[in-house]
Amino acid sequence: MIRLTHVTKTYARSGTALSDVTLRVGKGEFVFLTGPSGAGKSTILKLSYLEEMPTSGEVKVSGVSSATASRNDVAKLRRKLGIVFQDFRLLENRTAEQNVSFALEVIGTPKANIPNKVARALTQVGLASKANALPRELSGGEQQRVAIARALVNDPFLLIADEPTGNLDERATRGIFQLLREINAAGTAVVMATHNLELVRSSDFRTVELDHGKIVFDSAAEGAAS
Amino acid sequence: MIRLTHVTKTYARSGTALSDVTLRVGKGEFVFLTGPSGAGKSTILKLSYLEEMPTSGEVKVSGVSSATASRNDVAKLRRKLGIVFQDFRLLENRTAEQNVSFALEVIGTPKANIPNKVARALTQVGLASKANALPRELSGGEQQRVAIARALVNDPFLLIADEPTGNLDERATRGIFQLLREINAAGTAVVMATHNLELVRSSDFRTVELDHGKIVFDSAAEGAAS
Amino acid sequence: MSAWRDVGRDLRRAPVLNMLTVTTIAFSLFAFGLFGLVAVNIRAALLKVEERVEIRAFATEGTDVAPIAAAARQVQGYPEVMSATVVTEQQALARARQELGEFSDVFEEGFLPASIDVRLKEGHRDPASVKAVATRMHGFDFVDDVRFGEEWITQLYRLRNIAFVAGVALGLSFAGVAVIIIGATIRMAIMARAREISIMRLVGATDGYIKRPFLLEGMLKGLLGGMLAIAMTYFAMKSIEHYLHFETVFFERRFVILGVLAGALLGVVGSSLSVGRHLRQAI
Amino acid sequence: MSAWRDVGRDLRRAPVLNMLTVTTIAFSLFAFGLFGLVAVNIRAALLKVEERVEIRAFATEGTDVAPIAAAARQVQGYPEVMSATVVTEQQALARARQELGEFSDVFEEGFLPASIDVRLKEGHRDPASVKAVATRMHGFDFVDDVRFGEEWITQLYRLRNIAFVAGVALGLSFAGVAVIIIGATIRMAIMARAREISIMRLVGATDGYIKRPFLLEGMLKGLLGGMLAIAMTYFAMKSIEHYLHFETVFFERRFVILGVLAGALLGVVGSSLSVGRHLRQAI
Ligand SMILES: Nc1ncnc2c1ncn2[C@@H]1O[C@H](COP(=O)(O)OP(=O)(O)OP(=O)(O)O)[C@@H](O)[C@H]1O
Ligand SMILES: Nc1ncnc2c1ncn2[C@@H]1O[C@H](COP(=O)(O)OP(=O)(O)OP(=O)(O)O)[C@@H](O)[C@H]1O
Ligand SMILES: [Mg+2]
Ligand SMILES: [Mg+2]
Repeated sequence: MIRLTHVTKTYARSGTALSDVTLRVGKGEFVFLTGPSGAGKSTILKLSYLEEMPTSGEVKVSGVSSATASRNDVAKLRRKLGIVFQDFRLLENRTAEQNVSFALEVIGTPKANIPNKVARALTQVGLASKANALPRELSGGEQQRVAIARALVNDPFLLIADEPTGNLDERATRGIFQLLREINAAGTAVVMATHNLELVRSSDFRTVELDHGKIVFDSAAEGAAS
Repeated sequence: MIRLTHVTKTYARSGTALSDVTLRVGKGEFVFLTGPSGAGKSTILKLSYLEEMPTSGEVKVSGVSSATASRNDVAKLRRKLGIVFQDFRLLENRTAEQNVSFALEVIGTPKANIPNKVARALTQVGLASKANALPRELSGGEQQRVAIARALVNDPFLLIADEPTGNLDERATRGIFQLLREINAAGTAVVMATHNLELVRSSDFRTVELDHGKIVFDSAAEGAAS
Repeated sequence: MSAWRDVGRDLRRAPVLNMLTVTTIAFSLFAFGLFGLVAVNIRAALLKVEERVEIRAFATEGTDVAPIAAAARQVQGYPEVMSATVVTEQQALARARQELGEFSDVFEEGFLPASIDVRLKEGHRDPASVKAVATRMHGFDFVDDVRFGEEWITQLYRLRNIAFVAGVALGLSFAGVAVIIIGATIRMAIMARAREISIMRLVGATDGYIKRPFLLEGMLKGLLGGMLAIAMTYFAMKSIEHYLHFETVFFERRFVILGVLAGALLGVVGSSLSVGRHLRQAI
Repeated sequence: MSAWRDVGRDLRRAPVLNMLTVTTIAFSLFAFGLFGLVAVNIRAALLKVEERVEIRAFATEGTDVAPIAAAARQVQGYPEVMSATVVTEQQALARARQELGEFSDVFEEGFLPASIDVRLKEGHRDPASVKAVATRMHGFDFVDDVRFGEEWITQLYRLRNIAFVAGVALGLSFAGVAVIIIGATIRMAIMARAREISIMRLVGATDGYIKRPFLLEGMLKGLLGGMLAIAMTYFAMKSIEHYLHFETVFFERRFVILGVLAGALLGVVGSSLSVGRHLRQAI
């Protein structure tokens, strides 16, 4: 599904964000990415949906390789992904509903099916009542949930979520986590960067911990029982 | 310091965000604002720095009343406040350092004093090494800490922080909380909206809980021992 | 259609920018139109003048009318020739008297020669053809002299050629300027929507999908600008006619339509270039 | 200074938008400049023509020179009069002969009247003054007729008045258009920085602080546009001179400086209006 092979990512202005990271995420897996601020979690996720390209090494997602992908390959890959960005990235001039339906329009979903799917996704994140609000008319947590709904609506085979509960209270966090588990149970692989260690501890999903651009712990690795 | 008197805030498009809230925050107090997503925490904070005006009732901050304040009064008030926005609101085209020093330039701090103060604030939030990075070159948590540094740098007499640790890991969160405590101990009043109940429980500061635009719990109120 | 909705939203959002775009397109095409109008009118004037291109072969004094008439019939058979008329000595005198009015007494003696007056068909009035016909007519025995104002015809054609070349050159440079201006204004619209475009890319939109509303927008503005330009050109012509008492010709209907379509094309090309450049830069 | 740094950043960030602004300012002022140039040249031409305004009082045939000379001295004393010259019958004849050249035989008999030729001082060549002087000269006994081309002077002054009024009207409307265009482009720059402005407000910046870089920017662009306009006007004049063999006058130095300053002023006013409007809308 996702395969990072000896990936190093260096930014011209701030040095190395990831150094020699090798990571493999299998089909249908649920993986937590943890680690302190600036460890490289978002960088791994950005590489996975090819927003960033590795400085060296190779990233391969669902058969699309960072070494050979064309602009069109990347667009096609992203249509099959669901992405929750750390900074939401909602379209400012569209309502919650339009932000979600937009993701379906882009991938050419038949017009007739869109309203139902959108309504379902908004209900799943508990935002049915805010369908017609613009992002600036939503609270921080509400915006975050619109971002989650948009990532889920196209039934992705891989969900990439960067800190999807940072602005949510405990109950909403549990609700969203429950939702992600259900989606995962239905076959979607989930990679989720989070600071919420309680969440990580409350389940026994695979956990990958980063620090200073290196993997310092992987619960799936041999001898990780300690 | 802050006095909300029978404040109701109604948004044309989404109804009532706050209804008949009366709240008083004293000099040098430390107050947690909690409550579920959409409860009205950010709305109370926006009213406190007069980004929003109450639909009815009065907001009075440091002698500036929502009923009579001119544009200039508002500008002058804000110079004495420190504000951490839930969505950071950093200037995209300025480095971390410039974003912080900018807050000092605006209030007319003598040029010679600015670099020192900026360096100190960035060090306090653990970002001295990222001084020259633009916001888009920073991780989510790093951006959040720049926002905190900007709020602290002008030695405000009131610090308003909206979910200032949402993107921070546990250690960084504790560090920032420690910093806020020190600042509070030095005399600055702090009002902080947060979802991190652990943080709230770990201290015995006053806690105000909101739900559906109403104050449902205030640890400083009589009979709140339960 | 989502693309149309986007266009509507965008047009409403930045009315000033959009007015500026339409106006610049209109002015570019207006400049183009004004030049075209000058060209069209020069052409019309040339056509009128050309009609008067005439070759006169004068007969030696005293030649009989019969051979002249025979020669005229022969000349009439030349492919370039529209008409070949015989003017006898008497007719030449009468014509001169009429043209000169009160001074007619001078011609009492009748010493004007007979001539064959030849008019050429359209498309054969260029200096080369005229000269060729004149040379052939020199071949008749009785012909004393052939006159056709060589200098004058050459000048006329040089003017026409200059007008043509200047027209193409100016037209192309104006079109270039228009594309650049359109590109610049669309670029501003794109910069204002840069964040939106990058989000679209991130949820999987192809370049084509992203481009579509911008192209539509460019086309709409181009159409509007083109129509405005036509209107402005028309009123400019009317006021020239009115104030300078100068009779003018306007474009034919199909050229008007072509002008508006040219506006649309400019809009699409300008948009396409600047969206393309933006997309190649990002991600 | 932070305001200057902001301006630098802004100018580098949107080169297209900025070029467009400078160009529109330049073109507005160029149009203004061209019109001004026409006005200046009409004025120069008028001055030359005016110098020729002349009143001629013709004496009855056979009048002695003595009273005519006395009258001329008296006329010379009028405040409006620059010079009053006596032209005797002989001189009139000689002048006519010289002017008419070969046809001079016709005047053999010498029947031209003597006259007093009067030129007026600058500032007294308007129809009213000319008429007043002419009327007074009619008062002399020996004066048979006074000629001064009333029609012609009136026409000249009407032309001058029209030129003046048209100049002011067109000048003001061009300035208005320039302010609007500058305002529009600055508004775009503001929209592109709307987020930045709102953040500035939130950390306590006053309106003045926020406005400063925009005003500076407007001023800079206006200065640049003004200089460009001057250059364009100068070259336009030079090429008119070259191609139309038409002698022209350029603006005096102080008007050139005034033009550039006017550009700066337009820039500042345009910016100020649109920033002000934006600030009043927000928060
Ligand atoms: N575009 C960029 N240019 C330069 N440096 C960057 C860029 N993006 C990230 N970095 C740097 O790379 C490092 C890793 O960033 P990343 O966003 O992956 O951290 P993270 O683990 O997601 O942190 P957080 O928990 O705070 O979101 C950081 O030090 C950051 O400053
Ligand atoms: N500008 C606005 N226009 C319309 N409705 C708004 C606006 N801002 C906030 N609201 C609504 O007001 C309610 C309270 O919002 P507020 O931002 O105060 O919530 P919050 O307690 O800060 O939530 P969170 O924890 O998610 O940040 C929400 O339902 C929100 O949708
Ligand atoms: Mg991150
Ligand atoms: Mg909030």
